[in-house]
Amino acid sequence: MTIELLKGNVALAEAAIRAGVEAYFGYPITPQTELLEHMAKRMPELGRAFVQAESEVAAINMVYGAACTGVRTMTSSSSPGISLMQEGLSYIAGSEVPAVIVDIMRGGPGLGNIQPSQSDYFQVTRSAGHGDYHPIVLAPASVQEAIDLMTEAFDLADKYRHVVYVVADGLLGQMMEPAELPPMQPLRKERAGWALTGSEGREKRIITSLQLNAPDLEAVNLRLQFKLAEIRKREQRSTEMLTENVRLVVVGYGTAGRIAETAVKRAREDGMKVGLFRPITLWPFPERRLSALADQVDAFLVVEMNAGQMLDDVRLAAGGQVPVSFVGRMGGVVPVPEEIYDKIEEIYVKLPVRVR
Amino acid sequence: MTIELLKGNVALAEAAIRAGVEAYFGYPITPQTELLEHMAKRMPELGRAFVQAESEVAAINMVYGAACTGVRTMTSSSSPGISLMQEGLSYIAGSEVPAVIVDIMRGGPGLGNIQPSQSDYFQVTRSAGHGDYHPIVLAPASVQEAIDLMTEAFDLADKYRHVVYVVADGLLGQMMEPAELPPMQPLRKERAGWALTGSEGREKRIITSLQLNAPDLEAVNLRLQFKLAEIRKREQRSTEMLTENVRLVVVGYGTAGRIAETAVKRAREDGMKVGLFRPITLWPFPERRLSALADQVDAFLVVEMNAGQMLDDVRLAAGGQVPVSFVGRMGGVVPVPEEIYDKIEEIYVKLPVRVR
Amino acid sequence: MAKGRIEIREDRCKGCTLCALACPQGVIVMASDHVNAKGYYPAMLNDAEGKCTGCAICAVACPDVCITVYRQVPAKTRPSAAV
Amino acid sequence: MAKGRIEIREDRCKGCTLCALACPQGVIVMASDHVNAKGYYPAMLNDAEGKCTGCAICAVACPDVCITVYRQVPAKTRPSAAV
Amino acid sequence: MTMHEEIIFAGFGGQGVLFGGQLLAYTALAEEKHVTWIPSYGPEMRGGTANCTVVVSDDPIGSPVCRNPSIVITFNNPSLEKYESLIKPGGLLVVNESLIVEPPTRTDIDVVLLPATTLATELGDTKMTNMILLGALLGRRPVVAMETVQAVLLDKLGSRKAHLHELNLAALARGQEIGLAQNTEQAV
Amino acid sequence: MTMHEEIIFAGFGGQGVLFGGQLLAYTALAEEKHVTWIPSYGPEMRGGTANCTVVVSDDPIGSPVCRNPSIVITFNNPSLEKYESLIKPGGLLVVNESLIVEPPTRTDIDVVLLPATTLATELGDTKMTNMILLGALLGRRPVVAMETVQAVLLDKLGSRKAHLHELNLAALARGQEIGLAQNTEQAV
Amino acid sequence: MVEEKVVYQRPDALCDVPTHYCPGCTHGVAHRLVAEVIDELGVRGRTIGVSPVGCAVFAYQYFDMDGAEAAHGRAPAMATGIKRVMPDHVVFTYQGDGDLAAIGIAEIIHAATRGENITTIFINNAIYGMTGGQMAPTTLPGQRTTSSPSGRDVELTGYPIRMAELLAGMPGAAYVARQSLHSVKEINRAKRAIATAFKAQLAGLGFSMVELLSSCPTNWKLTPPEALAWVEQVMVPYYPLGEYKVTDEVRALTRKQG
Amino acid sequence: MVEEKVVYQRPDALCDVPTHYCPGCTHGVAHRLVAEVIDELGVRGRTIGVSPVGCAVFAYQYFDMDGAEAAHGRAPAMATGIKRVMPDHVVFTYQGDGDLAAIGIAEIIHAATRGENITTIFINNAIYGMTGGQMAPTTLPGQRTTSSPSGRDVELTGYPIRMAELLAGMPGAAYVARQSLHSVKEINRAKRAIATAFKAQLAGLGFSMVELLSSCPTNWKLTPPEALAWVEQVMVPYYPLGEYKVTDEVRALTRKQG
Ligand SMILES: Cc1ncc(C[n+]2csc(CCOP(=O)(O)OP(=O)(O)O)c2C)c(N)n1
Ligand SMILES: Cc1ncc(C[n+]2csc(CCOP(=O)(O)OP(=O)(O)O)c2C)c(N)n1
Ligand code: SF4
Ligand code: SF4
Ligand code: SF4
Ligand code: SF4
Ligand code: SF4
Ligand code: SF4
Ligand SMILES: [Mg+2]
Ligand SMILES: [Mg+2]
Repeated sequence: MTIELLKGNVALAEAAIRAGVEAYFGYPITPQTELLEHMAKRMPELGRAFVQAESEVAAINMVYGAACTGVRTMTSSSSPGISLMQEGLSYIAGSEVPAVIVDIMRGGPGLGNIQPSQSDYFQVTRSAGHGDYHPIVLAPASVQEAIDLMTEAFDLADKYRHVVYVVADGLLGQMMEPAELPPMQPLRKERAGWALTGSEGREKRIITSLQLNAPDLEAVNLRLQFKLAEIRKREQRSTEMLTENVRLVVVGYGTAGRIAETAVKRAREDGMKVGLFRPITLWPFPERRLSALADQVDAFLVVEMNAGQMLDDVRLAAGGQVPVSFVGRMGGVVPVPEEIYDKIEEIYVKLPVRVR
Repeated sequence: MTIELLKGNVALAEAAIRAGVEAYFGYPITPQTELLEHMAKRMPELGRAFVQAESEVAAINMVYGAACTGVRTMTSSSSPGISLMQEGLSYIAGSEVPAVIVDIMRGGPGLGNIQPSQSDYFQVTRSAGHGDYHPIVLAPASVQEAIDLMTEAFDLADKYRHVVYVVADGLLGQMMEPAELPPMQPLRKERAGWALTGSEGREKRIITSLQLNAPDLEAVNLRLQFKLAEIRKREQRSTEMLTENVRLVVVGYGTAGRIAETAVKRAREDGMKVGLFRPITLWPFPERRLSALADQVDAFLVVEMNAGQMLDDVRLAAGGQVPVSFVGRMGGVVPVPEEIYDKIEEIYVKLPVRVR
Repeated sequence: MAKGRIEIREDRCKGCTLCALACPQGVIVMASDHVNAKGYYPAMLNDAEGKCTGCAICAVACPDVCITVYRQVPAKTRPSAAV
Repeated sequence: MAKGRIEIREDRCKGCTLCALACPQGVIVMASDHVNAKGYYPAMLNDAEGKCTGCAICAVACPDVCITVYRQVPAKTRPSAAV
Repeated sequence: MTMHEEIIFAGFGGQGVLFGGQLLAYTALAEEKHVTWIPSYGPEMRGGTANCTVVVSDDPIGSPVCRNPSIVITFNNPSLEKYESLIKPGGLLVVNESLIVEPPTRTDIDVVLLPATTLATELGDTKMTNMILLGALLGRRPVVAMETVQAVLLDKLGSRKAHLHELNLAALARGQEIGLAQNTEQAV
Repeated sequence: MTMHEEIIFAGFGGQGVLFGGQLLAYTALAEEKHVTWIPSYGPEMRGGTANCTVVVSDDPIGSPVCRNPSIVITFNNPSLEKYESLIKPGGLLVVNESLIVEPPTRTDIDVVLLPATTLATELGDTKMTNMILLGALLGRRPVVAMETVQAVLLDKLGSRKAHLHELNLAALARGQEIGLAQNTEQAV
Repeated sequence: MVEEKVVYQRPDALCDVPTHYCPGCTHGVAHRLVAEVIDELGVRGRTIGVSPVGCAVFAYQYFDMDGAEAAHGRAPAMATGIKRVMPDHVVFTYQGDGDLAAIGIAEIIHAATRGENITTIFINNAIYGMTGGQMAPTTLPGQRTTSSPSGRDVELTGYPIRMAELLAGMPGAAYVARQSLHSVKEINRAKRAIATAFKAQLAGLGFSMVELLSSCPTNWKLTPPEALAWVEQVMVPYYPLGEYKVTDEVRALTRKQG
Repeated sequence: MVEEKVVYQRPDALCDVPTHYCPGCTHGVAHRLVAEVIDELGVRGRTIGVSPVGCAVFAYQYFDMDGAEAAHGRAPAMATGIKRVMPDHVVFTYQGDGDLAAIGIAEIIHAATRGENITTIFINNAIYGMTGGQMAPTTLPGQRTTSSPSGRDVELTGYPIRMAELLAGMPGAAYVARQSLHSVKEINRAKRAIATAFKAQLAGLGFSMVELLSSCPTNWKLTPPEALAWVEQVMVPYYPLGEYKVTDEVRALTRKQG
C-alpha cells in the first residue's frame, strides 16, 4: 500500500469498493459527482452493480432492495438529494437492513448553492425521515479519515443492520490530500440469516417496515430503541487535541473542526489555555466524553458551517454546567482560522473564574 | 355561528377554507384522507383550486408554485408523505414564500402503521429538509384548537413568509368533538409586493432559492436567521393548568398533552402537587415560559407518543436545573391516563426536596 | 359428461357469490341459514343430482381459493412395479 | 440584391464561430489579434465589398444575441402629419 | 357529583357500531354536554372489527381515550371477550346476547343482556341492532335523555329516510324497555 | 523553523491553474511533506475563474483554507486585484505580467513579475504559462526542490505525452531562472 | 372402476392463510394466478416478490416465497436493486394503479426504459382501494370517488392514463399485455399473459408487465357480481385488452415453449 | 434615397444581460426563440416562466418577465400550482433532459395527463450539462459521458427515451413537437413550433410541449460547429423531428392565425 494524493470524493468511492460494496445506486449532484463517476467506472469493471438511477428517490429505494439481499450497498448525494431520500431511509431503518449513505453537504435551504456547508446536521442526526430513530453518522475531517470511516461505515451498518451516514462537505469532497487506501477486501460469500436469497430449502423470509397493529409496531420500536441505546453506549467517537488543563474547549466536526484546529494551535501559541474536541460520530454524539470535559473546563465554543445545530447537542452534553458559545458561517462560506481565533480570544478574555 | 360535532380532519379543512385558502394540493394518505376529501368537495364548489397530485413530491411543489403568486395555499399529509416533501419544503423556506402544511402523524418508521403517533417531532421542528431553518409548528390538542390554529397558521405564514406546519395525530384527525367554525373570510383582493402576478406595468419579479455565490447565500441565511429569531421572540405559545406552587410539571403537546391533563387532574385529586404545561408552538418551543417554570418546580415529566423527542427541547429549556423524566408510547399506541398517572406517582414519591 | 365434486373451505369463504354465478351447472348455492366464523354466508355445493362435472370453473372464479375440485376418471390398473 | 449591415456586440460575443459559418456571404470573420474582456476572440463584420444582404441568418444562428441586423430600404416620403 | 362516562361501542363492521356512538355524541352535544367520539380505525376496519369510544361529561374532557371504560356495549362475542375484564368496577356492560358464546361472568359490574340481533330481526330489520342496544344502555343509565336521542335521531335521518323514523324509534324504545326492566331486576 | 506555506494559484480556466497547483501538491507528497490541494469550484468555474489553494507543511495540516496566504501566483488581472491585498506581510506574490493592467503596489511583500504568457508563447506553447509561473515561484522560494518537481512532472505526463517533456522542463527552468534572478536583485 | 383425481387445488406458492381482501375482490384471483404460474415454472425457491403500498400491501404474507415491502410506488426501484445483485433470481413487483400510475410512474417507466429484467403485475381497479376510494390516474371519466365526489371531471383532472400502451412504447420492454379478471375466460387469458411475462424474465429478455383489470366492490359500492359487470362493461371499453408489446424473442419463446 | 431599417434585434422579452452559457451552446438560441414568440404574442406582462435545475437554472434572470426557480424536475408541478390560481396568465416551464426525462418524468407526464394548460420547452442535449456531463435518459447508445465512461451500454442502462413520442400519447396533450436547433432552417421551424405551443395555451387547449435538440459542446468535448453537426448527424436520426400531436383544435388555431 502506498500513500497517494487522493480527492475526497474519489477516496470515499474507492474505499467503499475496497470495503466490499457490491451495489451502488446514485444520481448526479454537485459536489459529490466524482464519487458517482468513480463508481460508474470501477463497479462494472469489477462485475459489481452500478445504476445511475432516475432520481434520488429511486436511488435510495434501489439501495433498499439490494440491502434486503444482504450485500453491502450504498448511495451518495448532497443536501437536496438527501432530502428526497428521507422516506426511503425511514423504510430502511424500519426494516432494519444495513445501508451506507454519503452526504457531501452544500449550502441551503432549497437549491442554495454548491459550496461547502454543514447545514444538514439536523437532517442527518435527528431522524432521516419520519419515525423514531437516529441513523449512525460519521464525520471525517481528512481524506484519510474519510477512507477509514467509509470502511467502518459498512461494518457498523452490518453489525447493527442500520442506516449509516458518512457526512462531509464539498470542501472535503473536492480536496486532494495524501492518504492510504486499504487493500481490497474479498467479497463475502455468505449472506446473513435474514437476507432475501430465495426460499429454496428453507422457510420464506420477509422484509417489511409494516406492522398494522400498534402493539406490534411498538415492539419493533422498542427493539429499535434498544439497539440505538446499545449504539449510544458503544459507538461514541471523538478525538481531542490539547484538552488537558484547559479553560476553553472548541468543539467542531469535519472541515470546521479541522479549521478550528489551526485556530486552537495559534491560540495556544499565544498563551491561551484552549483545546479542541472533534466529534467523529455525530450520532451517537460523543456526549459522555464531552460531559466529562464540561466538569473540567470553563466554557465551550462550538464551530459549525451552519447556524448552530450541533450546538444543541453540546448544550445538552454540557448540561448547563458551562456556558456554550457559537461561531459559524452559512450559505457555503468556509470560515478561516483567523475568525475562529478572534472568537476564541473574545471569549477567553471574558472567561469567568470558576470555582471548582 | 353554531357549535357542531366536527371530525378533526374535516374541521381542519373547513377552517382552512374559511381562512381563505385559495389552492389545495394533496395526495391521499391515512389518517388525513378526510381532509383531502373535504377539499375535493368544497374547493371546486367555491371556484378555488383543488388538485389531487400524482404524489406528495408533486403536491408540495404545486404548493410552492401557487404560493409564489401570493395566494393562501396548503397541503396535508401524514408521516411518509411528509418525508417526501422535505426537499420542496426546503425550497419554500429558502424562497421565503408562505405555505401551510398539515401533518397528521402516524406510527413509523417506514410504512409503520396508520395509528396515532407523534414521532415526526424531530422531522417537523428541526429542519424540514436540508438547510438552516426551522418551520413554525403548531400543535392543537382539540378540534376547536385545530380550527383556531389552522386560521392562525395562514396568518403566521403570511406574516413571516414562512412554512407553517399544523401537526396532529390520527386520533385528533379522526375524533369528533363539538367546535365552532369561524365565519368565512372574504378572499384577499390584493397580492403582496413580492408575488408573481405578471410583470405588466412594473419591474419583473423573481422567486428563487438559488444563490450561487456563497456570500450572497450567507446573506439570505442571515436574513432567515434574523426572521427566525424574531419568531422565537414573539411567537412562543403554550398553555398551562395548575402550575402554581407545584413540585412536578408534566409537559406534553397535542393528544399526549390532553391525555396527560386527565392524569394530572387525578393526581391532584390524590393530593400530589402536579401541573401541566402544554406547548402549542413546537417551534418556536415555548422555552422562555418553561425555563421560568424550571426555577419554580422540582422536576419535569415529558409525555410523548414517541421515543422522546421533545424531551431534548425540555432538557434544553430546563438547562440542567431540574431532572427531566420521560414516559411515552410508540408505534401508534396511545397512552391512557392511567399509565401517565402511574409515572407521575412513581416520580413524585421520589422527588428530591429542593432548597431554593 | 364427466362426473365431479367440489369441496369448499367454509371458513375461508367470504360469501361473494362469484362461484355460484360462474358454475355452469348451477350446483353452488349460498347459505342463508348460517354464517361462518367471519360472519359471511358461505357458498355450498348443492348437487343432489350429481350434475357437477368437475370443470373447475368455480375454482377459477373464486378470489379466495376456497374450492378444491375433484373429477372421476377411469381407474388405471397400475402395473405392479418390479422391486 | 438587398444591401445590409450588421453590428456585433463584441463584449457579448463568445467567439463560437457559428455566425461566421452561417453567413451565406462569408463576411463574418473571427478576430485573431485580440480577445474581448471575457477572453474570447470575437466575431467581426469584414465586408469591404458591401456583400452583406441583411438576411439576418447570422443573428438567427447566434446563441448569444450579439447581432443586430440592418437593411437598406427605399426611403418613403412621409406625409407631413397635419397637427 | 358531575357526570363523566367513558363508553365503548364494540362489534363487527356493518352492525352500525360507529353510528350508535355518533348518535350518542350528537345527543350529548344537543344537551350541551362535553363529548368526544373516536372511532377505532386502521387494521381492525378491514378485519371486520369496528368500535368507538364516546366520552360524555359535564366538564371539559381531557383524555378521549381510557383503559377502563365505565360503560361498554358489545355487539358480538370477540368484543365481549376483549372488553368485559376492562370495565371499571361498578360500570355497565350491555351485551348483544344473540351473538355470544358464553355470558359475562363479572359480578362487580352491572350487566344488561339482551338478544338484540334477534329482537331487531323481529322488528323487521337487523340493522336496528344498534338502536336496541343504545336504548338498553339509556334504559339502564340515562347518560342523555331519551327524548333528546329521539329528536336528534329524527333530525339525522332527515326526510330522505322518513320511512325509517318509526322503526328506529321503536328499536330505541324496545331496548330502553329491557334496560329499564333489568335495571329493576338486577339493581345492586 | 518548520516550513508551512499557504499558496494560492489564481487565474482563468484554461490557463492550467489547477494543474499547476496539483503538480506542486504531488511534488510535496513525493518529498513526504504534508500537503492539501483545494480547487475553487462552483459558480466561478462557469464564470471562467479558476483557482486553488495548496498548503505545504512539515507538520500535519489543520486548516486547508486561509484568509491570508503566504504565497500567491496570479495568472491574470482580476486575480491580482483580488489577492494582492490578502497576502501575509513578508509573503510572496508571483505575477503574470502579460495580463495585468497595473503592477502590484505592496512593498511589505516579495514580488516576482514576469510576462509568463509572452514567455510561454516564445517557448512555443501558451499552455506553458503555468510551468513558467511555478518555476518562478520555486526560483524565489524553494518550497519543494526543482529536481522533485521535474521527476514528478515527467511521471505525470507519462510516455503518452513524452513529446512535451522537454518543453515543460524548459518552461520550469525559464521561470526558475527569473525567480532566482529577481531574488538576488530585490532581496530584502 | 373409477378413481377421483384432484383437478384443482390451491397452488403451493400461495400460503394457506386467509387474505384480508374484501369479498369478491379480484386481487385474490390475481394472487392465485401468479402463484400458479410460479409453481408451473418451478421457480418458487428462487423468486423474490416485492409488495406495493395499496390493498396488496400484505401480498408478501400470501405468497410462499421470499418477499419485501416497498415504499409507495417504489417497488420497481426496489426490484431493480434486488435483481441487479441477484440476476439469477426471479423478481417481480405487484402494484396497484395508485402505486404504479400515480406516485410510482417514474420508477415503472425507468425500469421499463432500462429494460430491467423484472416482471410487474399491475392491478388496475380504477381507484385507490386501500385509502378508501379516492380517484386514481386510471379512474374513468365521470366516475364518482371520494376525491371526485361529482364524478371525475376531465376538464380539471384529465383523462385516465393507459399504462400498458405507455410502457409498450419503451424499447426496454419485452412483453406488455393488458388482461382482465372479470370472467373465467378472461382469467384464463390473464394467466397465459402472466406466464409469458415470467418466461420473458427467465429468458433474460427485459422488462415485462401484465396489467390486470380488477374489481373493487367495496369502493365502487357494488356487489361482487355487479363489480365484475362494471369491469366488463365500463373498464374494458376504455382499456382494451390484448398484448401491446411482444418482442420477437418473446414470441419465439412462447412458440417454442407452447 | 435609401433608409436603414432594423431587421433583427434582441427581443424585448430577453433582458439585456450576458448569459452564463458556454460558447456555442444552443440554450441561448432556445431562450431567444421563446422570447421572440412571447413578444410577438404580446403576452410578456402576463407570462410567468419556471426555470429548471440544470444549465438553464438562471433562465429567470434572462427572460424579462416574472419567474420562479423550481426544484430539480418539479417545474411542471410548480407551473401547475401557478396556473391553477392564475388561469389567465401564460405559464411555461423550460427544462433540460435530466430535469424532465429523469427525475421529473412523473411530473411532466402527469401535467400532460391532466391536460394542464401550460407550455413546456424541453432542451434535449443528451447529457447532464450542469453537473459536468453525466449520462441522461436521452444519452445515445455508445455515447461516452462521465457516468458511462466506456459509452452508454444499452444492456445495463437501456435505450434512450423519446419524450415527444411518449407525451404525445397522453390525451391531455394538445400539441407536442420535436424540433432541432442545429441550423438556421431548423431554428426557424423550432420557432414556429414554439409559437404554436404558446397559442395552444392561450386558447386553453391543454398541455403543449416542444422538444428541442440542443448542443452541449462543453460536455460533448466538441467545438460549437462540430456539436451542431453531431446534433444533425447523430441525434436527429434517433430523435426524428416533427409534430407528434396536433389536436384538431390546435390545427384550426394555426390555420386561422396563420
Ligand atoms: C408516500 C405515501 N403516500 C400515500 C400513502 C397512502 N396510500 C396507501 S395505499 C394508497 C393507494 C393505493 O391505491 P392503489 O395503488 O390503486 O392500490 P389498491 O389499494 O387500489 O389495490 C395510498 C395513497 C402511503 N402509504 N405512502
Ligand atoms: C434533487 C437534485 N438532484 C440533483 C441535482 C443536481 N443537478 C443539477 S442540474 C442536474 C442535471 C441537469 O441536466 P439537464 O436537466 O439535462 O440540463 P442541462 O444542464 O443539460 O441543460 C442535476 C442532476 C439537484 N440540483 N437536485
Ligand atoms: S366444478 Fe364446475 S360444475 Fe362443479 S361446482 Fe364447480 S363450476 Fe360447478
Ligand atoms: S367464490 Fe369463493 S369466496 Fe366467493 S362465495 Fe364462492 S367460495 Fe366463497
Ligand atoms: S446579415 Fe446575412 S449576409 Fe449579412 S452578415 Fe449576417 S448572415 Fe451575412
Ligand atoms: S454567433 Fe454570436 S457569440 Fe458566436 S461568434 Fe458569432 S457573434 Fe459571437
Ligand atoms: S378495498 Fe377494493 S381493492 Fe381493496 S380489498 Fe377491498 S375490494 Fe379489494
Ligand atoms: S455545459 Fe453544455 S448545456 Fe451547459 S451551458 Fe455549457 S454547453 Fe450549454
Ligand atoms: Mg387501485
Ligand atoms: Mg441536458
